[in-house]
Amino acid sequence: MRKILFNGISALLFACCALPVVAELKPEPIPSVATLPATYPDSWIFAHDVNFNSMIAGKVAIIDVAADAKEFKGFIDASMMANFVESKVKPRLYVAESFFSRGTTGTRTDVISIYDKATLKRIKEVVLPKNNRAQIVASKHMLKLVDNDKYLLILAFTPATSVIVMDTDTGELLSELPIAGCNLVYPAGDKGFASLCGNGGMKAVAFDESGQETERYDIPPFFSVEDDPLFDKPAFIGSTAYFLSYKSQVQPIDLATSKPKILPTWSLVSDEEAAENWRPGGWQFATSDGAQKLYVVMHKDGYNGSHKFGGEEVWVFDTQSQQRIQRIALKKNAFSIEVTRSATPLLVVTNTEMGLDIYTTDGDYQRFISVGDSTMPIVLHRGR
Amino acid sequence: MRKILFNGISALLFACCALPVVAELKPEPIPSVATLPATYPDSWIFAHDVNFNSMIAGKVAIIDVAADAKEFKGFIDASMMANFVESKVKPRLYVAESFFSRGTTGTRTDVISIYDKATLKRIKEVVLPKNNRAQIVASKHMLKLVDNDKYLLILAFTPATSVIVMDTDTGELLSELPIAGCNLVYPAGDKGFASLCGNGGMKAVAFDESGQETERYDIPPFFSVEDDPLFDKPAFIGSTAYFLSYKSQVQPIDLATSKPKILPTWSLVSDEEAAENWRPGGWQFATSDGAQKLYVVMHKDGYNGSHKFGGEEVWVFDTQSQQRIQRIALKKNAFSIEVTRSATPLLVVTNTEMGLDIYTTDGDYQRFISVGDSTMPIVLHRGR
Amino acid sequence: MKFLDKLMERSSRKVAQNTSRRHMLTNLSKLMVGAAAIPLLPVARASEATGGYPGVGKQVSGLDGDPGDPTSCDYWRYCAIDGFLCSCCGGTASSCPPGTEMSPITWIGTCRNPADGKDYIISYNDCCGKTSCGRCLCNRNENDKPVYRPQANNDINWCLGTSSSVYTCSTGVVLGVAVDG
Amino acid sequence: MKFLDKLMERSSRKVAQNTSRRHMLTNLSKLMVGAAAIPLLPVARASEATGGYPGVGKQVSGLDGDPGDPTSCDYWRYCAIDGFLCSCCGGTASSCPPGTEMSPITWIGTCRNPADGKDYIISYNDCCGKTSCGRCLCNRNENDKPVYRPQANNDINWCLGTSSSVYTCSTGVVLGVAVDG
Repeated sequence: MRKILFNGISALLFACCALPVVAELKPEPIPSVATLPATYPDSWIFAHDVNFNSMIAGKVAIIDVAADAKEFKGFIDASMMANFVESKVKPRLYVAESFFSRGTTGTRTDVISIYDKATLKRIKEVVLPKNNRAQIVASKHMLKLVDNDKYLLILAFTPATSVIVMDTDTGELLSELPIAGCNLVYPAGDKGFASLCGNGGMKAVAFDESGQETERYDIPPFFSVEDDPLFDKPAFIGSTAYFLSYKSQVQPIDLATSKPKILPTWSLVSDEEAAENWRPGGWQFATSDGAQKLYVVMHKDGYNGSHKFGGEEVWVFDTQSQQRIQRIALKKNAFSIEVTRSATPLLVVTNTEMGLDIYTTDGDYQRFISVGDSTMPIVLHRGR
Repeated sequence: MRKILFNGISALLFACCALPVVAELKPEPIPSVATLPATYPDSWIFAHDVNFNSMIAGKVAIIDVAADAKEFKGFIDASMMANFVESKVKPRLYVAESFFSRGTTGTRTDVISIYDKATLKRIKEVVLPKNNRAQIVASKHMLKLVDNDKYLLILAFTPATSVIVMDTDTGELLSELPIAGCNLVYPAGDKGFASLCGNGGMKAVAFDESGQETERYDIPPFFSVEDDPLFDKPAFIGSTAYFLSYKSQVQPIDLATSKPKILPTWSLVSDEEAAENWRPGGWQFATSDGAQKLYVVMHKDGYNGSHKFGGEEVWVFDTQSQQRIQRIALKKNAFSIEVTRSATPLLVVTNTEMGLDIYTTDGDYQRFISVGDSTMPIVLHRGR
Repeated sequence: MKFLDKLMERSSRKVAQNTSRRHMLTNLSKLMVGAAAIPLLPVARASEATGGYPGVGKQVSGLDGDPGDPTSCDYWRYCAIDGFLCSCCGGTASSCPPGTEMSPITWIGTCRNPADGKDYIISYNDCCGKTSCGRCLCNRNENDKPVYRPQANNDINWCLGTSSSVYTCSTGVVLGVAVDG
Repeated sequence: MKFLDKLMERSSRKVAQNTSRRHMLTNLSKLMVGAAAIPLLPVARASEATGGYPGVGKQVSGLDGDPGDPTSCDYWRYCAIDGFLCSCCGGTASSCPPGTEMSPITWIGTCRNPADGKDYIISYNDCCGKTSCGRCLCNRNENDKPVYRPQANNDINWCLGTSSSVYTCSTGVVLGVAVDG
């Protein structure tokens, strides 16, 4: 009845004036700039476009992977092999990046750029006077916040390696702690970090409130860099880092305290799977969820050199039982993955075409999200 | 006989050692950097990648469009809606560009960057202290060399318009000549230029050796900007600029002296073709060759707004007889075109997929050249 | 349509050639990082039945009498736009993404709203100060004039009078109904 | 091969949907400037029978005993390279493009030369000081180790000790025959 009446009115309107009567649009305010909440919903991720084709113009895009509309929330710049980390305590985002006074030449300036989460304005910068920040293809393990986000740890590489400690309250650079022979930053304890070393060992350094070194540990070699190296991109579950080897071994390391504890290894693959050369690989190819599950991008027929090409499946392991509990066949091969911290977690896949495929953690395909033309979002950060 | 002998030897070698005996490769010198001739062959062009996806990281690539190998000779940077011009007199390349101290933010610096042709090194820069260079999608008509390349003319737009005169011998900025109501730089006479104006007229300014204005002409309106505007990107044959209108009229203007002479118009299309709405369009959609021929990208079914989408054919006109003498059906639609000054000229087409298709001027397809992943080479400069 | 056919023919032929495992791996070596060059054919990108962009969620403006999808190049306000649509970038059809600055100086188009058949004055304010958004690149040129009529031209970087002139994306802001249709 | 099939299936379907003139024009509006996003499918880019890149002319090194095409990702020296091939950028397999600077600090791979079956030490010197070349992006990782073994890692920007650290492209310079095969 209501529907008929409505149709009748519509017909009448069209008959008389060809167009329905609608309110005239009002002038809209200028200028108008959108803002974001100071605390982001847990379905939002940060997709770091490393932009190999124009490395001085990378970006970190903020994306709601649960949304079917308005999924792209905004972005911040990230120049020349930048690194990114979100504060979970302060409404701040940090980018370690490098600029040149004439774009690609001239005077170099390394900085920590600090953004406000609500406005995405660059509210402060801290210059790194030695211009020695590591320029390595982005990962999560070169810029880290520790001790309730009080200290920002910045990897330096010249190729001598060290870790710069910045006080996030003051922006002061407190110290630079050498880690000769080792590389990368894996938080260990409240005020400390560990690094993997070229000899197959691990180094760990703890520091005090002034950034000065208080403890140092040299863990002797526990894996063979030549025969089966550990990837340098572990997945964290709590304070345990799950390092994976090229040939599918799992090496958990307990980093709850400043002195790393090397835990027993286990394997991702059965004997048959090992014979088929199922191996982990890709870029950010391993992550975890809130239920102590480990997600790993796997490829069949692995060989010397296949370890960065991604894979056709994601395998899910229960880290308690060390058993595989799920095997997700992907629509398109994965290069990097992340799992959101949402109540209903989502599996985000950067496919090898550099678009984002979103799945449930059961492997049900949800949606495709483009980060932008010609982007390379190979590092995905869930909300911390 | 020779062949049999060779095969016999090969078989022997494989039998004994599995691989033929070849000289061991010698260590190669480090460092090693290629150079170019100070004068470029006439089959080389400059392809300006405006890089919309990362505008602070554009480039100008130097490409031998006659080559089947080593066609990419090198490139120079071109930042933020840059413009480019080659000197034909000095071994120099000029880029008008803008930098920001923090990549996309901070202090702006507009400069003329000067490169040596043989080394492609950035040997000098001239800072434009008012930071007022025009940032408009690149064309050939915002940066021009005149008077045997003694003066560089730089378009400024704030949106007030003016032309900055630089002495290329000293790098000194001599003057800034206002062209209120008008825009772009079309060389006119030895020391002068013309600009098209918003009222459908033309302005022309001449200057002396110190860059000071000596003559100024205001040509009253001679076309309708509302009904059938002239495109702002003419093709030059000698000192005559062939301006084309949206609806296929040709407006030649003689710029041999400082006072422009508006020549009689003619049409690119027959009545039938006009009825089919064949129109010119694209970006750099018109050029010329050494034989006074005019090349124009044409599309059928033109309409209000179709004028920047390129076209499926290139029409070639004899500018003396004002007759079409050739019609080239393209493999892929053209967005921009250029014709080299070679003895055997080549037609270079930036297709709408942003790759370069090379044809003879008879329309025979020669080869495809990629300027690079994710590039937008929409302005093509032949050697001057 | 000819160029579409040719393009597909070529791609299909190439794929048919590419059957060996070795090639698959060779290809991957180029793909992994090379895919930067965006995997989507422009024909694929542009051929959505709705005129939208793949991987970009459809929107409505939410205003009565403002029909269409602000993330589509087809959207009525965009009749003379040239750039990345801010609607796809964290802004809307009339607001800039967070952290950018809206240009106070701009150029003007006139677009017909299909809801009321009226011509509206649209202000194409650029948003400035971050690198290109990179989503929903759209170029339409209804009544676009050459750069010697700047107030009616979309090739100019309108990031003028902003603290940075770096272009991020474009809006289409309703200023009012055009007096002279 | 599965992902290739799926990709082609999708592209073909999309093209089939796209038949009207109106769509053609709508598409063009997005294409003209949007084609920045590179028109070539990666499958097309990567599927040349020779392993080369479309739109890049094939080369030979010209050295006796140095087989293969230095513009192909398959070329023997590139067994652990990661980046744009300088051979495609105005340089060669062992020299930098004009105007760039070769990094004096570098990392080392070992690749087998099919001409003599010997393992050669290859120095992957980066060329520095201009923006990314953008041609022939190639990633191979034979014997590549993680970044805690920097001298055997290809993820590090080796533009160290150069006047600019901006990465342009990568070479593969022969240092000599490896003593320990």
